[in-house]
Amino acid sequence: MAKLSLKKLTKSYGKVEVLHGIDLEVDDGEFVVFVGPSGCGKSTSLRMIAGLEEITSGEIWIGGRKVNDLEPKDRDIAMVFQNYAIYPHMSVRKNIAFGLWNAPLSKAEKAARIEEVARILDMSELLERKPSQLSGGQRQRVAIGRAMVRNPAVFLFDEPLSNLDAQLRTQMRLEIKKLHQQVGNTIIFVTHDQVEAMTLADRIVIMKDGHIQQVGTPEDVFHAPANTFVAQFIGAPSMNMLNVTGAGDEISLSSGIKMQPGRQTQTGQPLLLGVRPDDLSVDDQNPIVTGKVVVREPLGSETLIYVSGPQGEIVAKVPGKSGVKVGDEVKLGATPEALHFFDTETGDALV
Amino acid sequence: MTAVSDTSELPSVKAETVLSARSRKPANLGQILRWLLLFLGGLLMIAPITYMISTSLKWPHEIYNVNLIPEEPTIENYTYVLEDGRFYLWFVNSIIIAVITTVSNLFFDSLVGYTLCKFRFPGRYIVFIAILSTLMIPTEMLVIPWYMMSQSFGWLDSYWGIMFPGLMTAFGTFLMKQFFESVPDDFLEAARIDGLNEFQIWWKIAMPLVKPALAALAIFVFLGNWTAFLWPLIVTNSVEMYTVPVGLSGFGDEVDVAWELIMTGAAISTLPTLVVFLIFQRFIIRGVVMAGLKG
Amino acid sequence: MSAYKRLSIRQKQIVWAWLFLAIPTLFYGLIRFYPTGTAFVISFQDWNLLGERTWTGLSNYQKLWNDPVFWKVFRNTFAYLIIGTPVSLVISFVIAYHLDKTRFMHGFLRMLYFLPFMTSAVAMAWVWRWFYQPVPIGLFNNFLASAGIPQIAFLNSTTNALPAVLAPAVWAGLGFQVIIFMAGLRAIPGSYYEAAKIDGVGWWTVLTRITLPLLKPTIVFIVVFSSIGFLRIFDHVFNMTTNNPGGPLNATKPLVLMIYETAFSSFDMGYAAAQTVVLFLILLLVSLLQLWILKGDNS
Amino acid sequence: MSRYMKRMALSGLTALATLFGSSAMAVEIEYWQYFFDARVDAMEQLIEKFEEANPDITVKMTHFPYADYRTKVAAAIPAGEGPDVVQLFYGWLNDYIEAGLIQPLPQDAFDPAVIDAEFFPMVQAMKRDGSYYALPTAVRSLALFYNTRLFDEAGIENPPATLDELVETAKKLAKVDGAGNLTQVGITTGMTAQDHHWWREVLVRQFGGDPYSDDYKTVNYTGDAGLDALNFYVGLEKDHKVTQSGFMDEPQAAFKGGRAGMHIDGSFRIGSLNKVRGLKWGVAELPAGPDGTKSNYSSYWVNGITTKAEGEKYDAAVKFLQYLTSDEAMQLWLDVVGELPAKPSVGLIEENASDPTFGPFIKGLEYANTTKFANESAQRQAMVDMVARIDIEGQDPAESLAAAAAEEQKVLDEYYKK
Repeated sequence: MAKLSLKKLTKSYGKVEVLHGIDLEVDDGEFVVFVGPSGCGKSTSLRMIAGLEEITSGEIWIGGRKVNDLEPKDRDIAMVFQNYAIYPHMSVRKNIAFGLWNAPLSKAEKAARIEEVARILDMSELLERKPSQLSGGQRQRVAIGRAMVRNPAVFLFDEPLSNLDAQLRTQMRLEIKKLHQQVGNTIIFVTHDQVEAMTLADRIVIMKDGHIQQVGTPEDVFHAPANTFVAQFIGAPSMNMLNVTGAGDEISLSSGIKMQPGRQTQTGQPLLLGVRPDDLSVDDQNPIVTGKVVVREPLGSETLIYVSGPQGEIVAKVPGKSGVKVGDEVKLGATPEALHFFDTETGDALV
Repeated sequence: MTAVSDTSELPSVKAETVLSARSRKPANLGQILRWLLLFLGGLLMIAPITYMISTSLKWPHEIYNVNLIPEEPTIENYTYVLEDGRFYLWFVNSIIIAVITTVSNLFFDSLVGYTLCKFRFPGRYIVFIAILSTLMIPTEMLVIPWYMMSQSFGWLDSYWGIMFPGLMTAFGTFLMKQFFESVPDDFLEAARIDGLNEFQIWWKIAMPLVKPALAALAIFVFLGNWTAFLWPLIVTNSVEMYTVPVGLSGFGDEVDVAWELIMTGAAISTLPTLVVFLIFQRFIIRGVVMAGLKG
Repeated sequence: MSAYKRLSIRQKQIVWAWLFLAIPTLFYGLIRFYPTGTAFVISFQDWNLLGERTWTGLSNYQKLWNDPVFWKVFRNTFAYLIIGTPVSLVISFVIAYHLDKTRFMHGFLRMLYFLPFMTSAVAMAWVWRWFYQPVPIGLFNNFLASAGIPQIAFLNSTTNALPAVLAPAVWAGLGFQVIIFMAGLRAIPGSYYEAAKIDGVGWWTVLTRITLPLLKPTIVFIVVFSSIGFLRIFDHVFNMTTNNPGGPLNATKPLVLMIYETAFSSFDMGYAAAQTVVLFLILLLVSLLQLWILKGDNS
Repeated sequence: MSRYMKRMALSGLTALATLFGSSAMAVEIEYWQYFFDARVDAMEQLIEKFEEANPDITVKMTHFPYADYRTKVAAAIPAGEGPDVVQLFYGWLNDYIEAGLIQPLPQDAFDPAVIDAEFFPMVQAMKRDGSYYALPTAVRSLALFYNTRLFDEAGIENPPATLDELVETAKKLAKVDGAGNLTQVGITTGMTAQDHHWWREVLVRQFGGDPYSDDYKTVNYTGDAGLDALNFYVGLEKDHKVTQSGFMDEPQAAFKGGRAGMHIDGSFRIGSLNKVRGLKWGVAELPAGPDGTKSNYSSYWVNGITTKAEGEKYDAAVKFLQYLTSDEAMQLWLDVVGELPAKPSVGLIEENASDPTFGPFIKGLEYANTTKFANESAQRQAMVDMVARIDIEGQDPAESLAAAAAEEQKVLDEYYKK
């Protein structure tokens, strides 16, 4: 178990730089999730940590060792692939045993390790099967088992749940989390699914276009997004964004409404006001948005309403029993703490 | 194939699905007709082979008669060919040569095909085109340089001399390259992380995944070497080193060819290839199925 | 070893790649390219195989250009390609398509179709030659004669001989193509067919809109290799026409047979080498063209 | 087990003996010929006798399938492999001399004057600049084979003696079915077999011509004689309808199958005809021409000493070749292989000349000619194409003849220009 640090890590394919200097410190035993849209560089970073991709510049340190030029097998890591990469011609036992290829263990010790891992993953009875006789979830478990048996300093997961159906995904997510709590290794987990990121991570690394946008706990990135990208990427439905203009301790919305955000703004400064659908309440005393409900999506305990007004369309999450109907005029407001302000130009959050 | 007992646990085994998806309804008239036509077609396909066997059972004076059943069937030709002690030697020579060449091709063609498919290195495209271009030169043009080479290295009239030109083929390399395309890189990377070196990755992971293609290649190479004629003829000096086709050509001379003996020899020498085919054919079908299942 | 450890991932890949290629490179260099290079050199020389080689510049190529036999042979070679490839493609597909839908004694039927691929070309050429003879020994003409139809001169004809010689070549190669096609057919996921069944489309539409497009890689593979095969056709032609190699008035002579005769009957190695170079260029051109099409297919 | 096994065991023993025995001092020379049971048998007997007489010399024979014997020799020689004494077809001699592969036979052992006098005259084709380069043990000639059963059926008493009789006899022998398809031919034809020799050296001469002039460097059959000969030949099929080119694939197959009354072929056919059960046949001299001219064609395989043989091997090779061209060897070759002795003194002894089978061939040798080929297969092809153009494309014989002559002349020019 060890710390992992990335220092000014870059990656270029020919003349095209796709990763622009990533700096990150991961603590021992931490569960870090890389999240971002496809092409953001998260998988590339992971593969560079694994040693499958060459490092263009920068350094990677695992457990106090610079591993830039080490073979994957010498980096003290294990990896779980998106499509599991379970060898179809070998039994589950052999697949798991492959994780111990280079381990300086006796046959008996290896066998014991395999049994142990199978027990933890609850698949002792599957050991003699071939992968083609396993369900998707079981295959996933084998892939994890193969990684676990190595007992590495760092676990690397490359979108391991994306091939599973929704129900199984939730279930496996839980299992991975439990597993982490049980074994306590450092985990780097790559996904494009923000829910997965939120539910699993100790810390989330949000990436876009080869840059880290923000690093923080799920609460941090949800409640204090560093910029509009993070704000909109994390949370579902996405954060509503409104164009506003600053005027001292007051701002004016395009709808003409004026309100006090509880902070100072420069007069005439164009700003983006972000507010999460969850933070909006109907019939607020100090509405920031008014409009007609055009679409209603009941989710059971909550209902999403899409409100169209002079400021455009925004979405709000209201209690399931609120009784708002399509066509209703609603006034939506939020507490000042729930409002986020961003620079229109840079998209950075204004603190 | 052993049946999978617990079919409820088979959500995504596509190959099986494909096979069982094909109609397994009770036969209707159309299917019976289809079967009959295919059977007739098959009989037409083997008609020349039937005549080969028929001729091998005829006396020389009868071989030009059209009748399929010999008037006086005889196994004299078989006795003659098989009693000729040399035939066994040729047979053994041919088997040794075909087997070793096949193994060599399976090894090297896949190694090169794999390298060309899965590695990125300077010169890769040139190597591929260069190897492919060797398909373009007919053997007839190469035998003289080969002979001179064999002579200066002392390979004449030896197994090695007969085998060396066929130890690797561009056809096999290309075939294997195509099949390795369908092996996902993840498998190889997983093995890399597990600590296998590149050779082990190829041998332990990639090769088993293309087993069926290897079977197809095996049949192909075996057949090719079993029937090779020109080079074995040129490179051998002694009757004891002949292969079956070279030996059989001795049944013809300046003015005459003993066709009934050629037919007999051909009939006998088809047997090993038939065995090889029967052993490997099921892998071919299965193999390409797996390869075709790529993403 | 430590030097190796200092290499980057990419450099290690290069090291491994060339390590794997080391023996094959040596092999191809020595056993294929060196003789090929020799052939190119000899094409500019005069050599009767037994005596000295003398430089003659381009005269072998000039001779080739002015040789009516060469142009006849050139046309024949392309005739084999242009007739043989599509015919064998269509027949083998039809057989494979129906064989694929047949379960009863499937393995046996498949073997019937594959058997010709395994039998000696020399023996089979004789049987076919014999089938083609006129009355009283020719099987085909006996049928015709008993039906009161005039005989057909199959081999002793300048027009019929080429297709007659091509037929056994197609016949012998059919089994291999059928197997490849069946493998390709098996690889098409059944769900496509199920979807089509639900949509209620006819078999023709299924064939042309689903089966054939999805079979494209298989078809391309077969086309590439059967083209090379037909451009290099030799065994069947040679054995079918041993007493008059290349048929009456060169009606069936392909380029490889001309090369063989020039080299080993006339011992004009320089001229044979020039023909080889031409064949090489044709084959390379055709193959690269097809590979190019294959590539365009993938993107 | 079989005689081959014995033969192999024997050769293995001999090899061992050579390795360990006192005969390690012996000179070993290598001999190559093409593989044919009777030839190999005969040669083995000759070698055995030779080695008996010359205990200090061993001869190692290697043989290859006929189909590619020439290719094989051609591949081996440039690489410096090969025999000390080699058997080659007489038509290849020029190539071998030009390439410096064989050396002239020493005049003291093979006096040209003696050979001129003792051998059949056509052997002189092996002489260059006053020296012989190779000599045959045996020679072959053509004759007319006829099926005695079919002759009896058709009520024919004697084989035809002239070309006119040939046509008449053939007419009686030919049979057609209801549809007019030939089911039995009077005489076989096929330029691809022996007919090109018959046409060139026999028919052209019999119609008053000379196929070549200038020591076979110039084609000379374009005149009337050539045209008459050609018209006669194609007339057999076109006018008289007594034959069909390529009937039953190959002429000898038709004759062996009992579906041909007559067949012109070489003496080398005797052996294989003897093996056909139930076939009764006779041999006659080739029919004479319109003016009674007799002619025949002779070919032969010769043995030469390669340039590889030097020193004691050369001496041994000379001795071996002397033995191969001795009277004893010739008679043995005739008995075992059925090929005719190359010397009249052996061949024309009463016993051989009156032999019902060998007789007509041996008599033919007296007036036989030998074509000096520059490129046998190319020159044969010219003949084959000449007839094919008339048969298949309906070309006028005169035109086809001219085209064939031009084609063949090109082959000759190309060869002799060097």
